[in-house]
Amino acid sequence: MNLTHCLLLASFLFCVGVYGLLTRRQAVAVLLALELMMNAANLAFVAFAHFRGGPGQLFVVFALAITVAEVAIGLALVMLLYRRHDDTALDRASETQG
Amino acid sequence: MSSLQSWAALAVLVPLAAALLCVVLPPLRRAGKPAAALCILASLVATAASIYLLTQHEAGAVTRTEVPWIVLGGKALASIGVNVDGVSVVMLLVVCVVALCVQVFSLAYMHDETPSSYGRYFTLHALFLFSMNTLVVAPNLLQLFAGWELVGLTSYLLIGFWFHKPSAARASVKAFWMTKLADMGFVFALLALFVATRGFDWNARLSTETATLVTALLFLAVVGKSAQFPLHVWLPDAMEGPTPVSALLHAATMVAAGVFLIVRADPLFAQAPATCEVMLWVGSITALFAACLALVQSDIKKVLAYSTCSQLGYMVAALGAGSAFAGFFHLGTHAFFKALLFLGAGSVIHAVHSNELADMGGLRRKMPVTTLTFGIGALSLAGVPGLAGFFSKDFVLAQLEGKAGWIPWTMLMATSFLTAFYMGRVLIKAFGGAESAKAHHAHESGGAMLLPLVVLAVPALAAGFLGGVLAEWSGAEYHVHLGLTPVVASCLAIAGLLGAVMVFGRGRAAPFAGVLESLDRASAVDRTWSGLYRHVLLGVSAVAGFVDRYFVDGLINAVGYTTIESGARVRRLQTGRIHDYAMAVVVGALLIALWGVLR
Amino acid sequence: MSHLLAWIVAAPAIAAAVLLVLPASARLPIRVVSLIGAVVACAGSVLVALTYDRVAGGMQMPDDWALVPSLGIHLKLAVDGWGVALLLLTGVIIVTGVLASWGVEKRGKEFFLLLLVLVSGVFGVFVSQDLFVFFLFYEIAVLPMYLLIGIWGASHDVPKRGPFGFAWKRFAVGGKEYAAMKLTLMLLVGSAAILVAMFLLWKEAGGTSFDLAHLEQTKFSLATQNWAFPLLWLGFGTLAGVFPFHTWSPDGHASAPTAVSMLHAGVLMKLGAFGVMRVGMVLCPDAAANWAWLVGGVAVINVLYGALCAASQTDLKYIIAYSSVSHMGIVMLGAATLTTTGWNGAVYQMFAHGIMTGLFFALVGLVYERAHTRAIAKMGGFGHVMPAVACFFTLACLSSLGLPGTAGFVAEFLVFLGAAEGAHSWWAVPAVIGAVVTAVYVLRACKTIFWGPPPTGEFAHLTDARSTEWAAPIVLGAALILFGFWPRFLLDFIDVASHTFLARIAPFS
Amino acid sequence: MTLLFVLALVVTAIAAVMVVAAKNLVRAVMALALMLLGTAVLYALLEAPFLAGVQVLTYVGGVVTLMIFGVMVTRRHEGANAPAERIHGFRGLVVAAGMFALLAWAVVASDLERGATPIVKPETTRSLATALLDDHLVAFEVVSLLLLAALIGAVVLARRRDGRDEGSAILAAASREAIDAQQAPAGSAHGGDAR
Repeated sequence: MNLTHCLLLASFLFCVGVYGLLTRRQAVAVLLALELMMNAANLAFVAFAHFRGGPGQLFVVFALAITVAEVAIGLALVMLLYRRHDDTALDRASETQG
Repeated sequence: MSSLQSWAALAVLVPLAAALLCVVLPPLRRAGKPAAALCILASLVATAASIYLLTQHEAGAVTRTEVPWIVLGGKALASIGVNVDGVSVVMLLVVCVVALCVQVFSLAYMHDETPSSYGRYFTLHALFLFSMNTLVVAPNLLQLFAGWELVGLTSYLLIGFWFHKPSAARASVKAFWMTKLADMGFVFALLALFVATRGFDWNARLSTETATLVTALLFLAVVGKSAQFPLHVWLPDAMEGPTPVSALLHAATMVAAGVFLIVRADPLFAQAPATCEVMLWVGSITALFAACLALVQSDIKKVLAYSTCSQLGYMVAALGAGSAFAGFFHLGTHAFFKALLFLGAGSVIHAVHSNELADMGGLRRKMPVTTLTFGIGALSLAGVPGLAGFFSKDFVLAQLEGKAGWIPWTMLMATSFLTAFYMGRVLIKAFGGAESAKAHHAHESGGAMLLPLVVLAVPALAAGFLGGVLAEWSGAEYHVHLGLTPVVASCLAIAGLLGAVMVFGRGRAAPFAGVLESLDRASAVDRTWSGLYRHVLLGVSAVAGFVDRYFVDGLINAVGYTTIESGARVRRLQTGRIHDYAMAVVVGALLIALWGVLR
Repeated sequence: MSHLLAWIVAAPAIAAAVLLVLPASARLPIRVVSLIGAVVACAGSVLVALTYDRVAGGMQMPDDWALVPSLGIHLKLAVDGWGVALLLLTGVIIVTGVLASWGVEKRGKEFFLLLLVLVSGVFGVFVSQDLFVFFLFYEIAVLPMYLLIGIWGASHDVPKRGPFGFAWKRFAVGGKEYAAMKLTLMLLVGSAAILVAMFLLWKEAGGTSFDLAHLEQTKFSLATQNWAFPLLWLGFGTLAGVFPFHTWSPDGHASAPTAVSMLHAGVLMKLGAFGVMRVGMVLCPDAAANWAWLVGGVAVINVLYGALCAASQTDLKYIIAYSSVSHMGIVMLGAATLTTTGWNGAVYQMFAHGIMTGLFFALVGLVYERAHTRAIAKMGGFGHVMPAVACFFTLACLSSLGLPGTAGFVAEFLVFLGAAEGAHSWWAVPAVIGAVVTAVYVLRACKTIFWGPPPTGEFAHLTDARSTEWAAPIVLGAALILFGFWPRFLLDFIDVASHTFLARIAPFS
Repeated sequence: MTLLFVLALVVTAIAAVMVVAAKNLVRAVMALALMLLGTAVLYALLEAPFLAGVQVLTYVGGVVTLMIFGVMVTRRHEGANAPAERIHGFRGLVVAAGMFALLAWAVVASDLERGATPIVKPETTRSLATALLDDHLVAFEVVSLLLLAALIGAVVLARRRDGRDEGSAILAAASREAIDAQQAPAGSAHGGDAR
């Protein structure tokens, strides 16, 4: 159990989140992927705090708050998306097409 | 400014005042007769001034006053003013007298015009007199050029006086363009003179090749204005204008401006023998060429037009031979009898209502005075001994005999024979022989038309004897001697006349008329000029127009088009779908990271 | 009278402000207010001409208001010899322009408003001595053109031909909107070049002040000058119709309404040439001397090429627009000779050509309003129905071909003399040939339109000029003759200024 | 100790993959919950007990339930399985793999273990609390403001203008669906809506 392992796990989680972000059609699935990425970041923070000291954990606290706020707003937008398109598929909402 | 200059200035400014008054007060011009009266009054004043100048002028005196016209950095770059010397005084008199006679003649000749165009006619005449006088009394070549162009303008306006006739419109524009093309030479001459001497004075001492350059360019302008060989095609077409205009401008004064320029700028021409040589040949060729063509013209005015061309060739040849006075003397006498001939022709045309010689015939019984005056003019032109033409033409030939080679001499001798021959033809066709239908009910013209004829007949008869006085004034030597040339010339003149009587008396055509007629109809020179204009100039301009509209402008449009088109394509990148944007963000981050790592 | 220059610049702007208040339906008050604005400005410029001390010369009647002291931008107004001549020109053209557009029906209020704003910009340029304010007024003068041509213009179709035909898909070439757009875009590209050069010079001069006098004192390094001068030449040159960038002018003038093309061809193109000489050549003397061969060479192309293009046009307004390009070439040629004669000729040609083109476009406007066509092939014999217009048109033709006795001759002859005595005296040859070609196309147009048998059919009842339409021909025609017979009225002003400016360049040329 | 660490690590990884790969949205959310629990265990192992607790409370408790609500409310008539299709599958994989390769290479190449001095004063909850409440009190208050703003924002965004509540929309959708079933019994209309 050392710093490298934790960081490897964090980057794995992050990349899985990126994969989810790029490939999922449903808005909620994308939010999940985002959640995943945020957690990866927090994990890295904690790992550094543990193995190298420093205020890592403090960051995580704030990060948590921000993530929660983001999810709340995200879901509100998903509700609007659903109400407008009767479906949460993201690629249907392309009104901003040039 | 001594009294002489003020009189000369008067002769220039009074016609200008009359013209400006008519322009500024349209009711005066539209009234017709009052405008005519004003202009004739102005001509009278000008003539009186010139006569007074003649009497006061003592030989050899040159008085010149100049007012700075353009001042740059304190120095007068160009100036205008008045220059009174032997040459300008005589020329002023000739111009004013002929102009006065023509204007009086026009009173009757143009009486069936509407009052407004009648007024316009006389306004233009006043403007012409002003321009010609400016040219005659010019103290430097720049003012002479200004007069030169203004005279070109009035010729353009007067040829196109009956502008409802498309042929008159074309003729006036053709005249202006050809003279403007030739005047390009005058401009270049002025530029060369200015670069060499920072001034426009004709007494400048120049190196021979600058002098040759300047004089050659000046001669180019003279070829245009005095209708010498290549550029003579506009003169016959200029006959579209009213006959008094042809008499004044295209016979006596305007076309003589070219010869006057050479006489005026004689100090320059003296320094350039090469140009004189060219002048000699061009003059002789024109004289002979024009005389041949005059022989076959059916329109009386065209005959006189070509005759003018031919006589101008005489004068240019005389100047080419180095004798300025010979050219000038012939210019003076020619102005009088050619104006007389044209006014005579005008009176005949007015009576017969047609220019064609075929419609005339046997007018001697119906129009005795016109016949007599026209006869005097014709004989004087032909060079019959005793008349003005004889003295001046033979003096030219005498000068030529000494200085130039024998070919120009023989050409001019042949021309004098041909001149007598075609004038004989005109006399017989118009006044001799049986009456044609139209000539039947012709009647003698009124007093107003006959008086000028008579007035002009006097100098046509007597001007020859004034040769001595004139020579003394302009400081040239002149003596009448009965050498070989005068005798041969007069015999040729008389032979020409008799030949005409024998040939045309019996109604037969001239021996080789057929060839000349086909030559005239072919009018190769005229066709080359119009070809040059239509195919070369308009062709090149059409190409330029196309290049500008579809290449240079096209390029700008293409730039505009590509901008809009590329904008449209880039716009398609914005798909509006979030995934594409997410992909762009991630890939971008990745690339930056890679760049950071690999750098 | 103090603040005279400020009054001249402000008068049209104030009139425009008053117009804002007036209701659109008040047809006559709108026109009267605009006329008052124009007349006040014109009277001011005449007063400037009278009170300007010719002997002293230099900058006179200074006014100075600090606008942005930190950057060194002052509204500094003063007039020199050139300014006097060009103020007079602008004053005359705006008064005759307003009178010529008395009959504008569509949205008269906005039309006069934009016209007055435009002309106050032009007045500003000729008197401002601060480079930044110079540029500000320059833009004010250029921008209203877009609306004036776009809304009140007249479009005509240009057949799709040539290798760049594909562009026709994207915009209707020849339409008034197209003309307005092209004109504005090309001039703005030019202004961009000017802006760059302006800041280049400002930076090199220590970045403390935009004052032209201050900029003149600083000795710019050759490198900066070799960058600034071409930019200034091409920037201002676009407005002056310099060869490759002149194509906006024919379309712009052909589509513009009468008064706008009078103002634009008559005055605005002089703005460009004035800019090149006053800012470009005076501030960068060495570069001006180095690049003189190029400026002159292009000017020669302008003269001959412009004349040839004009000779091939069938639309009357296009003929005159191309002739403006050709005559502006003569102005640039005079400037490129870097001799006092050449420079005086150039500025005098600005004045003479301004009057001449103003007269041309006023008359063309008259003919167009009556005959509703500009194709000269259809016209003929108009001299019978409108003799006065015919006379004035002939006078304008004669001045444009440089007949002695008209202002055109004095200007062109001075430029020819300048070219002949300058470094490249061969320039005079194509310039004079250009004048002859001008004689050809100008008189051909005159013959086709006014001469020939009386018109029948729709043109039979055409009428001559009426009430206010007499103003432009009479005033401009008289000016042409007056400044042709006695050029010293104007030339002494111009000469004083030319000497002071040229003294900076003389050692280099 | 390392055994627990490995176990937690594996569970978290697999759960993460499940979140992304699940066909059914609800299963994905459950996988997320599992992943969060795994992470909480890891926090505990890395002596961050407070965070582990907070993690469990906020995420597993709050966020996951919120997600479930999100999934349930925004489903028309797919029934329980709420399919989650995938698009650009291959491209996403390539980019993600590329990123993982880069990060992994960066972590391994920077050889963190060399010269790793053991930490002297372990981070305790007490020191975390003091840091939070006196050194960074301002930040703490700002975060609370942030949460309040998010709260109000979410409510305003999701408010229905037409007064009908969510439930009724679902009921209306369900009734419509029932009618469709009667009229077109053999209709294939399953899962994918007619695009």
